[in-house]
Amino acid sequence: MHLSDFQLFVLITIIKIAVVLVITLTAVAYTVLLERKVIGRIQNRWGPSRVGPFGLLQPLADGIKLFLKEDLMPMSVERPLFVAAPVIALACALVSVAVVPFGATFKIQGVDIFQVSNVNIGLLVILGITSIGVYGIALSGWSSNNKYSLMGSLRASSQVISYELALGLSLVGVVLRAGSLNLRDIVNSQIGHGFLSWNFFGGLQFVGFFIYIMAAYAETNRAPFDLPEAESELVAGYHTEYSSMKFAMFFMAEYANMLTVSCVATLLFFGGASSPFEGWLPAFGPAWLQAVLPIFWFVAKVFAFLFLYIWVRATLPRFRYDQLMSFGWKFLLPLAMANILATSLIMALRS
Amino acid sequence: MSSALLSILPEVVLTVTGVLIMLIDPFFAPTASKKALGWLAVLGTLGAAGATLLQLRSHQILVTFSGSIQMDTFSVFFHLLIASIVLLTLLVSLDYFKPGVTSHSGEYFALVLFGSVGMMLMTCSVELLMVFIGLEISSISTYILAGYRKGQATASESSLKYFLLGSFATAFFLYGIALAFGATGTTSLTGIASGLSITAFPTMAFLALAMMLVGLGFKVSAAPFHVWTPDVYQGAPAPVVGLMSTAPKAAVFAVLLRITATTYSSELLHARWVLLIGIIAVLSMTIGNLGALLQKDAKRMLAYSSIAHAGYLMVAYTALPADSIAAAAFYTAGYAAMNVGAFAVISQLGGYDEPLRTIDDYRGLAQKHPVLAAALAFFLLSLVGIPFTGGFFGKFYVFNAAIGAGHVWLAVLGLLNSGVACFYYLRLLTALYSRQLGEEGGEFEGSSPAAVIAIAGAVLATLLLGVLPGKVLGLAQRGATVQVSRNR
Amino acid sequence: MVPISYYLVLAAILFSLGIAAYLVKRNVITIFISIELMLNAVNLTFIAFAHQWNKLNGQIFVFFVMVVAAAEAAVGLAIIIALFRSRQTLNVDQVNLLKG
Amino acid sequence: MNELVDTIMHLALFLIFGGLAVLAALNLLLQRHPINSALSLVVVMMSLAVLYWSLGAEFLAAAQIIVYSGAVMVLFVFVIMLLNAGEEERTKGSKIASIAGFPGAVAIFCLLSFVFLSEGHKLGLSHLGGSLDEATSNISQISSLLFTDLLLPFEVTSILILVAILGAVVLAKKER
Amino acid sequence: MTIDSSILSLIVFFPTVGAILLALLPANPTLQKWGALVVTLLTFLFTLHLPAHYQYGLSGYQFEVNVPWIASPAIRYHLGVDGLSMWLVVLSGFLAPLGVLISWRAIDRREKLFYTLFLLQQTAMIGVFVALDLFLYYGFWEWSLVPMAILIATFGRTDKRAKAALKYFLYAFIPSAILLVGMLWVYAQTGTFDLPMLQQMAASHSISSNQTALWLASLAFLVAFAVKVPVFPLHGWLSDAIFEAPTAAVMVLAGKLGLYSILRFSFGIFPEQSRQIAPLMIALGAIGIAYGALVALVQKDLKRLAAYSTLGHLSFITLGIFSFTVAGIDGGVYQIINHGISGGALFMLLGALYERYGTYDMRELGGVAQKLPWMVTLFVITALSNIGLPGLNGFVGEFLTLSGSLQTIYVAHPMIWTAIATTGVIFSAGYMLWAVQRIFYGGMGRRPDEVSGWDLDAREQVALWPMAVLFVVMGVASPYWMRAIDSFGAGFINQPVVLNLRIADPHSATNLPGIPVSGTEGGAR
Repeated sequence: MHLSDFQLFVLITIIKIAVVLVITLTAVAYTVLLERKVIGRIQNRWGPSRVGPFGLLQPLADGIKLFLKEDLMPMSVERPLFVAAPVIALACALVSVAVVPFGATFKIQGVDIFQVSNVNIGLLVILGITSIGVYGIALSGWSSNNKYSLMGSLRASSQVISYELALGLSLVGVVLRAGSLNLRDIVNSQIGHGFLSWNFFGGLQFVGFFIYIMAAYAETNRAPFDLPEAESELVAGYHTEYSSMKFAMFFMAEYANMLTVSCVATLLFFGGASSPFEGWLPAFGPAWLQAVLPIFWFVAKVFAFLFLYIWVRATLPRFRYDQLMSFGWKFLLPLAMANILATSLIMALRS
Repeated sequence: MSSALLSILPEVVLTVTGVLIMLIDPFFAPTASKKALGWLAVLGTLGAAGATLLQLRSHQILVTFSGSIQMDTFSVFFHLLIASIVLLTLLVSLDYFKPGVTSHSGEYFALVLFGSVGMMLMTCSVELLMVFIGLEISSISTYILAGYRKGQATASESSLKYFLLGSFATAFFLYGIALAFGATGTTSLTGIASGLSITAFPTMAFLALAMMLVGLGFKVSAAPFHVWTPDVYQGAPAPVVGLMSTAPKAAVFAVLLRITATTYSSELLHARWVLLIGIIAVLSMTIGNLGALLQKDAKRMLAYSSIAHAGYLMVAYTALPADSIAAAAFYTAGYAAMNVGAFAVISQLGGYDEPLRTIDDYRGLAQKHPVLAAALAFFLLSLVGIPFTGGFFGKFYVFNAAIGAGHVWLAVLGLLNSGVACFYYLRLLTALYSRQLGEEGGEFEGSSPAAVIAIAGAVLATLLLGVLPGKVLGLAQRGATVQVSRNR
Repeated sequence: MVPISYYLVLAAILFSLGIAAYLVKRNVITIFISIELMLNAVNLTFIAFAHQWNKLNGQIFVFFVMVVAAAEAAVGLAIIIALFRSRQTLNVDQVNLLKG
Repeated sequence: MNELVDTIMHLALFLIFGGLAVLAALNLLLQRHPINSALSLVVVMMSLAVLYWSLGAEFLAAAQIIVYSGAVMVLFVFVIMLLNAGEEERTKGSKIASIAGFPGAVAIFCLLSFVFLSEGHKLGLSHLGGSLDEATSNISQISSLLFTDLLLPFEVTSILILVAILGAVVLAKKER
Repeated sequence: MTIDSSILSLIVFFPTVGAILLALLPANPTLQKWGALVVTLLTFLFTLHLPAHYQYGLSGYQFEVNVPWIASPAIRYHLGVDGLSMWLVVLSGFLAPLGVLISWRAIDRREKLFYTLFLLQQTAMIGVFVALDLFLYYGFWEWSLVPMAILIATFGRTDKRAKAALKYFLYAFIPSAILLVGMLWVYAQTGTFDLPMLQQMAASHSISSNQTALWLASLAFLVAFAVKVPVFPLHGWLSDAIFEAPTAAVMVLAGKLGLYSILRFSFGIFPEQSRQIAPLMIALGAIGIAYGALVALVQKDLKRLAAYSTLGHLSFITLGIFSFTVAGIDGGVYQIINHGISGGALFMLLGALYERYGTYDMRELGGVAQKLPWMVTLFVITALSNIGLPGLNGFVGEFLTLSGSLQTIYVAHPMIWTAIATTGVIFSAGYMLWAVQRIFYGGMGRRPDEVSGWDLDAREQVALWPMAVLFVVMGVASPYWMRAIDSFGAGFINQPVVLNLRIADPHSATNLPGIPVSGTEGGAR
């Protein structure tokens, strides 16, 4: 059977989507396990260890449990929105993975294999989708018709909106250096002298990185910025009324977002799928190894960031709400602007 | 000085002052008297006026910022006008806020300055993008200023109505720009002017102009787009009404003049445009005056009067090119002087809480405040169009231009209208000089010296524009020649 | 290959729906929302024309419209909040203290 | 062959997302709860973003999503939640408004589409702008235009934003 | 700058300067009164310069000032007087101090406002008479309304004063708006507002070739003036305004301005159209005379009676000037001055009566002749002057007017209209004398019973006797005034005018275009 270019393209793309989706969901599930394990160790306990070897099957058990639980629907909720909210949240969290290049450029039949879609405004797509994700949070709280949920979602949305600014601005330095919004181009701009040409080191974007990482933690409503679900104040925040699969979707969305954040951090500041010794060590091994090795580096970096996430959660206390807001507006935002200014000045001087 | 800087020097001065005010503001206690900031704003405005004079002295036409700004006599004329209006408004509002009670009085001055930056930019832009941004700056700041007395139940309502209808108008204006862009492939007014005569889409071009007219008509409260005016003027603080009934309108009229100038290249388009404007002018005059006849609230009445005046002004647009521009520009100036003055007096008589509402409340005020009443009477007479006032000469000049272009019917309708108009102005005037006193006496806090200066300035301006209009007229006519020669 | 005029008509539909909503709706927030719809329709028109003329000016105009819309939204919603604080209603028919 | 695919895809995109936009706009009109109207508008905006992209304005498509649906509309939803706005009541005013509103809107629609369709043949065809993969981007062109020719509007916009911030603070802050 | 070229500016603006000074002075009643008196007297003195240095026998304008004011539209500051306006200026100057004197006691509060407005009004009025630029003229014309309206609104007698003021203003203002259209149209055609230039153009028929437009423009002018006169049936504002207005204001309220404007501008710019409309105006004049007299006959209120008598007089003048004969126009102009003095004196006396008894109602008055001998003397003289008794001023004017109207060629049967007018004169004698009888003789009225009046005091004597003397002097020595007036009238009638009239009388039509120039008829010469 002979496939036309277009048909081939559609086919490969569908396969890519399926594979990436499965991998992401699995990764999400195991991030949960990782978190429980790491926090357990940090708190001097074991963490889940009963299901499967080293508790490795725990995510499966959790999934089955959540799936089989009764799906409660409180009486006074706004039904359509109540149902739509977790879907929006999860969908937005998963879609952004689509533009992430998780390997080196490797084409089969003219189609890039290690990236679902190479969009020329990839970074903007990620930002856009992240900003859409707020709806999931906002609507869940509002449609629950519960004051704690509402408070949680109000907090979450204002937090997300506020930190989105700092987040976006922190990336401008990187974009300035790369001169493109295409993620692949950004990664390629950090290749040459191993890890020294990564934006974090060579690009002097460490300030940008720190702003990014802090803003991103707030964006994902993770500790120390997990005010929206501050259980001591708001029960469980915006997903108080959710149960079963709907709750699971929020849960997955949160971890998928963590994953995205880590991917973006890797791509923008740490050279993406490039090895830290790129340009210093000659390419070695067969072609398949050359194709797969970058994926290894990518996964390793992402893993490091996920670990950082968990580490931070286990060690840092929660902010107060007004502290959170003033931190974002009065510290991160000006700092991000200063970073842009400094970066552009340096670039202007260099050229 | 670089020509680019020179061409936007007044705006720069105002912006810098505004930012400065915002920077200094936090050093005051929230409810402290922010009079010092007010004086700073006054200084800034004077600086802007000085910068404008500098522009005038350079005697040249500067096109800067890749053709988006055009500094010429026309823009300088409106710059000066806006600066004067803002100056008077600032002086009137210096003592308007009660220290210790009202907060955010520092931001008020900054907003006024920023708003005037927008207005000024509108008058010197020949790029619709710039015009749009200027329009929005001025609109947004006036939306805010309209709702400034948060304690009053009517303030937010006034602000809301202004906002909703203003944004609605913006959408139309934008659609007009989009269609103009579609018809000519450019958003620069000079480009549109040359494109309109050769466009392949004549209907679309006309529709574009009509849509822009709708949008701008809203902003200048021309009928039938006037519905917001009475409510907004009634609820907004009096000094702000003085500002927003003149300065943004002046700016919009300037834009409208530049848009009118684009139609000169096409005979057919110009004829249609004139017809459209003529209809709107007649509607505005009639609806404004008839509406005003029915009002009991003084500010509301003046709101309808401003609709009518927008109508008179639009009559000018139907005249021959050079005449129409000069006449409209001059009328704007005359109208600004008297209207700002009238609202300055009203704000002085009423103070922050404005207890004087209905016309009956104004009864016998001439006995208590003879000078203020005389000033108000003078402004009212100017609004009526009694000779030797700016209002009269403006009207005279406008109708002269219209008749010069052969639109005698417009002049007849317009002047009959002004005859009807004198009825309601005189109602307020006779109330002022009535022997009985109104019931709502209103505690009079004593007029502030700054406001008295402002009122005196407005009286002087109104008088000078009526008696010795030569200088202003000359400027307006020079501005007109610039426009006509560039767009032919 | 879709004729540009299709896009323009689509924009016209959206614009008219915006006008209809503006006139019919009674909740101030919804009225404001319909203004945003109108602005979006205008943006589509701009972009369609920008495509037609192959000029970027139209696209840049849209960019500025977006910025302005954002600023307008901030102010507009602040006004609405201020209104709600003083009047406890969002229905335009009940916002009627000002009349002659 | 490729051109045909292109045409079909483009038409399909236009029909799907244009239709979606119209349906959502209709929904905006017919829904009575403000939050539903707001969400309908979000759908409109996102469909329009796709159409922008199909017209070669991918930067604006992204900006549309980030600025409009991601920030502006979130603000709307936020305020609706904050004020706990309920469904709107049918009042006398709304009846009068619908009598005046619908014909007015229809009239404007007829006028506009008449003009577009009658002069439409002089307008060209649109080509699917952003191609499917690794397209050249016009962002650099946009930005160079923005920072050279249109620098002044760009800078002046900051005043606009400043005014908006000032206004929001002044109006929304509670009076002590 | 010689005195002759600046005297008119001085006369016009001196009262304004006075008004400003008064406004700045403290609101002390005595100070204000004396200040106003001094200003008006000085103004009067200045006006006397005009007849003293007028060069009689010359047609055209004298004491001219003509400097550019505004470049575009071409507006000039152009003042000047001729035989017509010179005496009107003097008359205005003469009446003003009398007005101040008569208000001495009648205005007992807010004197500052009163005298300030009064002086402003004087500027406006004199300005109307001397302005030779249409724009300038229009300015003064409109301004004359404002102080008057405020005077009526503030110092009116009853609660309806505001309404009367409004009525007065609207009546005058709306036609003025149309007048402005007419003026602007004329400007659009000719490019000038300068009256002498326009007159020349009118003479050479170069204003416009569009007859319809010319007609409409002339109507615009005429209607505005006719309302101000007022000509029957446009007199709706008159009786209310006179009824409410304080005496000093009433004295200058009606007549002069409108009639002068007709003579100067309607006749000057639209000579043909004015002649074409003459039949209508003559008819209206005649009807107005009869109507005024008849309505006056049934009035109970003295002020209303005087108001309708005023209407009668003014209609008389209208009749005269629209006859377009030298006698008619001379008589009309003379009658304008007469009316200013006689009518003024009548209103002053009525005002003095009101001060004493607080009413204008004839039924409440009566039999005060013994108490007020000086008053009755002056009243009778004034009444006789108003009636037009031979030997007094009124007779000269009425005689000339009637002889002019008899000769007119613009109506088919001038006899009929003259007859109607004459009946009016007879009726006016009737109501005047009847009023005298009812006020001063007969049984004691209710008010005089309650209030003890007092006779004219020195101030009032000073104010009234000059007038009484003038009645006689102007009746006997009319040529002194006529010299100047005739130079205007003759110069005016001598204009070559081409008429394409459709006049009912075919015999008159054959006389056209030459207009018979009347030589020396008029007994008072």
